[in-house]
Amino acid sequence: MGKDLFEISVNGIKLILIFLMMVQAVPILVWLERRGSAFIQNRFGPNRVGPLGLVQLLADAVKFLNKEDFAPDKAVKTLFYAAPIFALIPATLAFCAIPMSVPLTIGEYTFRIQGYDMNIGIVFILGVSSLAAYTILMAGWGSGNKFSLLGALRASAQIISYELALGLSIVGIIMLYGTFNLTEMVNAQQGLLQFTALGHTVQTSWLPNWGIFYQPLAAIIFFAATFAESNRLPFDLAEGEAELVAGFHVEYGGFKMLMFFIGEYGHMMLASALMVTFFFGGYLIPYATPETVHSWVHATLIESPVGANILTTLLHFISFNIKFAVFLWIFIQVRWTLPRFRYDQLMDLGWKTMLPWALGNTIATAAVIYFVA
Amino acid sequence: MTPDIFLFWLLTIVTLGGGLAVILMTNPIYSALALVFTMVGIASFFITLGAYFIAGVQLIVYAGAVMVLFVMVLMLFDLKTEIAAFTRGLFTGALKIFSVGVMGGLIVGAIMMSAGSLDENIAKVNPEIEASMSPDAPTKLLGQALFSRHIFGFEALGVLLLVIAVGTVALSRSRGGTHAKQ
Amino acid sequence: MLNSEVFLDIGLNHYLIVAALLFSMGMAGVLLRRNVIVILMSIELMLNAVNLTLIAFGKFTNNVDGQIMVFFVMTIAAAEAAVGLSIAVTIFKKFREVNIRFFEHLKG
Amino acid sequence: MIQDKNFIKEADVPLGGVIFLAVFIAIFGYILILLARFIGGRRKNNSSIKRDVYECGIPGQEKKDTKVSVKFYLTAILFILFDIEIIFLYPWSLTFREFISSGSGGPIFFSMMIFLGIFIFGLFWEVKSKALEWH
Repeated sequence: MGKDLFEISVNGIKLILIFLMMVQAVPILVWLERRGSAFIQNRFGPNRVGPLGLVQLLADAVKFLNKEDFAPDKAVKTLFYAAPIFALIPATLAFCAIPMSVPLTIGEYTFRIQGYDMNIGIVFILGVSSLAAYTILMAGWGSGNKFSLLGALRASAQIISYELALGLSIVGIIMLYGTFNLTEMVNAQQGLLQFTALGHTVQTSWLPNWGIFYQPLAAIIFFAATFAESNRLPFDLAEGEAELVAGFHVEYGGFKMLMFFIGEYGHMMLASALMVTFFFGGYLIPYATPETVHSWVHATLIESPVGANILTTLLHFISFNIKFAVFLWIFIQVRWTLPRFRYDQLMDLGWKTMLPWALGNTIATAAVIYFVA
Repeated sequence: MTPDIFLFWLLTIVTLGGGLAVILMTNPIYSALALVFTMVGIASFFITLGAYFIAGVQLIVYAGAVMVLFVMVLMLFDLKTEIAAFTRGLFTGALKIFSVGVMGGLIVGAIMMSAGSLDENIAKVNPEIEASMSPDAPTKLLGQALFSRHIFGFEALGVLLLVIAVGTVALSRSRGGTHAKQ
Repeated sequence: MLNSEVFLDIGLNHYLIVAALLFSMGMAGVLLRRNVIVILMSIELMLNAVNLTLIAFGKFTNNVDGQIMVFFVMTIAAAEAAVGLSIAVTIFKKFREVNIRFFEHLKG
Repeated sequence: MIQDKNFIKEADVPLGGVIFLAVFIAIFGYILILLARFIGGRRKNNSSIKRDVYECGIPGQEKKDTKVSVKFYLTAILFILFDIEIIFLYPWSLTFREFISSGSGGPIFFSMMIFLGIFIFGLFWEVKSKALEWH
């Protein structure tokens, strides 16, 4: 956790900052979603409160705080209150393992712009995000309502089935990079696209060396599976159908409901950050490696070495955030363009199409690596 | 009092507390959630013991899949807090607790007795892992051992999993199924 | 006895004792509880205690076979839980209440 | 300067950070709920109808336990079994390139293809035996 007290405290504050960043990003994402959906449906969306309706979300948060803290009689109190608290934990723990920028060296300390660097990055993220099924089961059972129990069982069955396809698509990525550690993966995506086939290497001049060009099918399966993991449309069967009204969080109101939203958006952010790290070169600037960026900055913009370090880290952080925002927008865009699945279509898609395709992708990658590369 | 020693004692309290809660809770759903807590505690123990991949597998397989099955089954057949959670009869209960205590004492005694028998000259840290620079060295070691010496066991497990899959489907389709034709 | 040396450097014995305590808790659970599903959970607890011992020996003798053994134990434990629970479910359907004494009425 | 390799070795898996973050979020969430309860409005109307189970307005007819289909726990069991088969793929995919470069890639590749063959046969049998039929 760090050599001395100063580094430990910096790491601790960094963890808290990343968690607060995620909690703060939820109102912005909700605002983006409401404006985006309004734009698609040719209406205005929130624009009364403050400029362009930005303060609307703050007003909503305060309104939620003022709501009466209500729990139905039949509710199992401890589970009813434990579920929203537990909703925040898995997404944040997994999000903190994602490298957001080049490590920053100031004096003799080197800080990593990520919560903690795991040498089993992907396996830790998969393990922690598989704990998300418990918050749904606790909420379904805790609210004592027959419909919420049914909604919770359906939602967790859906999350479970798509975790298989998620796990299998990740196998293709591990074979490609040969490591679990996310920082090593991002470093492996530097420079221009080149690969060796049957002995001679092929070098393209304009394609960056991103993962999407090696594993397009794994990217598609991974992206679709993460939609199902975060219960986003078109997979939000849990609260979408007529008779289930709001699925497992039907009995929740006020701030507890907002915490479930934070959990759902946390999973959405985790999914888009993983897409960026696996397939779109993480924090790398497309045609430049961190060393060239550092030397360019050192030569042209700032003389002092510490300043150059900070600026390179900042540039890489901005490039990570641009790609991150693109994927968040795609998540929101898909919600307002695709219709919802029926439940048996949803499960059939998970078990009978995505799982075999992910298996096929694994076998094809292994065959290519074994016979060709 | 370096951090990882404090961590060990914190994990001991969490895991043993969770283990006790699994047994003593009358409501089976609370004992299932306590078992999830214990699984996560044991996964953290694996991390302090340097078996990182196994900790990840424990999180995914046990805490993320097996326990979800337990909680789901308990919720499907909503078992209220049962009155007769523990075996009837004070004497037989005391006898059982006594026998468990004797067994536990014997094991702990055996451990204390054999304290020094493990020869001390084994390197504190695995030399191969220390030598290689890549962060995945411990897992690579595991993978190489698994696929070089234990291939037969690995294939046998594949067949075992197939047998279990076929078995549980057949078992669930027995006359008891709610949708089965009575 | 409680000198600081026992508390400060964590050796193999500490992990073994924790695993032994977990194992005895699992065994007590199996003996004392009447609900079939809680008995299955206690068996899972005992298997996890065995995993902990295997990994502890693996670390302190620098041998990776302990981890492979844990791999196999996990697979068997998960398979056992799956089969055990499907038996418990078929019982629940017949007798509407899951209790250990109904096992005698199973045919075949 | 930017990317020195041995930096990663310092703490392979910072468990302390993970536990600290988990505990912090639990406390943060608990404080949020207490805050909402403290600031939330007083219970003006606390009638039993309001506290009844929500059934789209119709007063709740029957107790909580229902007849729920067997499909849910069957999916969970199949998930465990196929998840373990995926877990075996992880160390294999990690060491696949080392085995090829060290010359003995053949047996590893074909043994995994047998394993995947069993996996596919199991999945095929599940699909054919209508175990996952969500009618």
